[in-house]
Amino acid sequence: MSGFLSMGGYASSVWPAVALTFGIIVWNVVAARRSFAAARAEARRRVSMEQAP
Amino acid sequence: MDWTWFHRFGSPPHLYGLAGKLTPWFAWPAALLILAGLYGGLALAPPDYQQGDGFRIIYVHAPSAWLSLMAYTWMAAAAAIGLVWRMKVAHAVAASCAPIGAWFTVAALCTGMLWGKPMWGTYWVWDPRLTAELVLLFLYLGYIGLRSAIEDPQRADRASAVLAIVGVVNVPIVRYSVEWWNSIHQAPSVMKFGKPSISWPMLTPLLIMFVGFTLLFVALMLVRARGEILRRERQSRWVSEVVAQ
Amino acid sequence: MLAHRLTGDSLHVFRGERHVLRGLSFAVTTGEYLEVTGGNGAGKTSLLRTIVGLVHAESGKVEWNGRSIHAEASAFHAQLSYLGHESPLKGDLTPTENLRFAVGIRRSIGSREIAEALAEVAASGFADRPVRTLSAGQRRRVALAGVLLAAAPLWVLDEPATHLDAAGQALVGRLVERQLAAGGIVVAAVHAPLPVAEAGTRRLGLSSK
Amino acid sequence: MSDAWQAAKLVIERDLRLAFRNRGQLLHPLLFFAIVTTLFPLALSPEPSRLRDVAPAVLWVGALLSSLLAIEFLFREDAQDGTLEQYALSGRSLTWLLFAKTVSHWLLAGLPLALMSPVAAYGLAVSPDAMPGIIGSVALGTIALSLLGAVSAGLTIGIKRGGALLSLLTLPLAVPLLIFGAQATARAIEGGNMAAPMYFLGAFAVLGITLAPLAAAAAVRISME
Repeated sequence: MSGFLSMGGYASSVWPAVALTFGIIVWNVVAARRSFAAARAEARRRVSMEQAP
Repeated sequence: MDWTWFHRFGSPPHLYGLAGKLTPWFAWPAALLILAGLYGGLALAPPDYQQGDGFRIIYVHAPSAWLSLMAYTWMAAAAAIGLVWRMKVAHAVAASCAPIGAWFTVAALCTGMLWGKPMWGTYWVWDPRLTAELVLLFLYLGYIGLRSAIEDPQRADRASAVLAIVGVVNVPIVRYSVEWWNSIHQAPSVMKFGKPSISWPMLTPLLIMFVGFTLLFVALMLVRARGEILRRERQSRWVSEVVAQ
Repeated sequence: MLAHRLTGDSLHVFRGERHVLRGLSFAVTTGEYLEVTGGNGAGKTSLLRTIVGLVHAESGKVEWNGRSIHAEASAFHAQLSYLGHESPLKGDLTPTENLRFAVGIRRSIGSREIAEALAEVAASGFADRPVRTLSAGQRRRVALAGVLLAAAPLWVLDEPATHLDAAGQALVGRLVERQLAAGGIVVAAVHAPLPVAEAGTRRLGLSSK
Repeated sequence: MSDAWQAAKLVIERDLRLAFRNRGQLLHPLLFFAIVTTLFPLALSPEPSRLRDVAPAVLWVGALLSSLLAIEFLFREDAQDGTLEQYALSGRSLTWLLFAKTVSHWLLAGLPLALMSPVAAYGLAVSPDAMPGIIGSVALGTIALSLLGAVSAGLTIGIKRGGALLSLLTLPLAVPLLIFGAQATARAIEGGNMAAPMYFLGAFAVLGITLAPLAAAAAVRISME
C-alpha cells in the first residue's frame, strides 16, 4: 500500500495531477448544474413576472 | 424531400426534453469508467521501464487533452450548423462546449507541467504538445471573451460561431507549425512527452479513460446546453410550461 | 413598364430581448409610397433594415416581386437603394468624389451624371468642398443625390428629411413623387409626414408597446 | 466580371485616397514598429551578435503588434458612417468588396512594414545581404496577417473598447505565421535556405485569400445585424 502511495518516488507529481484532474471534473459537474439551475431560475422569475400584472 | 422530421427533431422543446433524459445515460457510465480507468492506470498497469511510475500521469493528462480538442471540434461543428441553418439549439450546444473545453485544457496543461517537473527538472519547457495546448487555451479564452463582449445574445451566438470555425481550421495548423518549430530548435536528448513504450496492460486503462472522458464531456455538455436553450427561448410558451412544473 | 411589388408577411423581429415587430404585414406596389411612422423605439429602423435584408426576421418573410429577398440577395440589392440614419459619406472626400466611389461600386457612372444629380438636390455650390466642412443638412442632400444615382426601382429611406430645411423637405417630396411616377416604390420612415400627394400614399403606424 | 473588377478597383482607390488625405493615421503603426524595434537594443544590449540572434523575433513580434494597431481601424469608420451597409446592399458580393478592402489595407499597412523592416533590421546588426529576404518574408507573412485581421476586425465591429479583444482573437490565430515568418527571416539572416518557411507563408496566404474574405463577410453581416 505504501508502495502504491509513494508511486515509486513520483508521488509528488502523480497525486497532485490526479487530484487536480479530479477537482476539475467535480468543479465542471457543479458548474454545469449551477449554470442550468441559474437559467431555470431566471426563466421562472420571468414567467412569474409576466403572469403577475 | 420531407424535412418535418428534421424540424421536429431540431425543435428546442424536443431537444430540451431529450437532453434531460439522456444525461444520466452518459453521466453514470462516465463516472464508472473514469474510476475504473484510474484504478487500472494507477494500480494495475506496470510501471514504464524508462519513466517509472511517473508515466501514470498520462492517465489523467491524455484524456484531458483529448477532451479539450474534442470540445473545440464539437463547438465548431455545432457553430457551423447554427450559422447555416439558423438553429438556436446548435448555438446553445456551441456555447456550452467552450467552458468545458477551456477547463480541461487547463487540466491538460497543469498535469503536463506536473509530469515535466520530475522528467525535465522544470515545470515548463516548450514542449510542442504543451505549447499547442497553451495556444488552444488562448483560442478558448478569445471565444469566451468575444461571446461575453457582445450584448445581443443572437449576435453573440453568430459572431462567436464564425470565430469557432476560423479557429478549428487553425488548430491543426497550429499543431503542425509548433511541431515543425520544435523540430528545428529542439535539443535531441530531451524526452518527448507522452510516449511511453506502450503495452496492452498499460493501454487498456488509457482507452477506458478516453471513453469515460468522452461520455463525461457529453453529459456535461447536455446539462449546460439545457440551460443555454432556456436562455435562448425565454419568450416561448413551452418554457413557461416547463419551468412552472 | 415593369410592375414591382414589395410585401412583408407577419414579420416578427427581435432586437436582443425586445420583441420589436409583432406579426407586421404590408404590401406596396409600383407607384406607391409607404410611409412608416411611430415614436422613438417603435421599430421603424428595425423594419426598414428587415426590408432591405440587413436584419433577419425571426419569423415571417419579406418578398420582392414574389421572391424572398434572401433567395437572390444580390439581384434584389441591385434594385434597391437604401439610405440609413447616417449619411454614408467620407469627411475627407468631396461630394463628387464620394458619389463617384459610392455609386461606381454599383454601376459605371460619369462625372456629368454626378454633377446633374448634385444640381438636382441643390448641392452644386459645395460639390467640391470636403464633406467634413458641410452642415448636416448639406450632407443629407448629397446622400439623397446618391439615392437618385443608384437608379433603383425600390427606395428605402430612413428619415430622409432629417436636418433639412423647408426647401429641403419639399425637395424630398418632389424626388419621391418623381420616383413613384417612374414606376418605383418608396418606403420611408419619418417623424413628420413628407409632402407627397395622398393618392399613392399608404401609411403604416408602429406603436411602441 | 469587368464590373466586379471595377467595383474592387474603386474600393481600393477610395481607401488609398482617404489614407493619403489623412497621412497621420498611416504613419502611426510604422512609428510604433520603429519604436518597438528601438527599445530592444536598449533593453537587451548593444552587442551586435546578441542583437542579430534576436533580430527575427524582434522584427516579427513588432510587425505583429503594429499590424494589430492598423487592423483596429480597418472597418471602424466604414461601420460608423454606414459605408459597410452600402457595401452589403450594393448588389455586389460583400466577400469580394471586403477582399478588395483587405488588399488596400495590406498596401497601406503590410507593404510599408515590409519596406521598413530592413531599416529596423540594420539597427539590429543584420548584414545588408539579408535585406531582400527580410522584405520578402515580411511582405508575404503580412498578406495572411491582413486577411486574418479582417476576420477579427469584422467580429469586433461595434464592440466598445474592442482593441484588447481584437488582440486576444487575432494573436493565437497568428501563431503559425509568427513561427514560419520568424524562421524565414532567421534563415535570411543566416544566409540559409528560405524555401521551406516561405512555402508555408505562401500556403497561408493562399488559404487566407480563399477563406478569410468569406469569414470576414459573414462576420461583418452579423455585426451589422
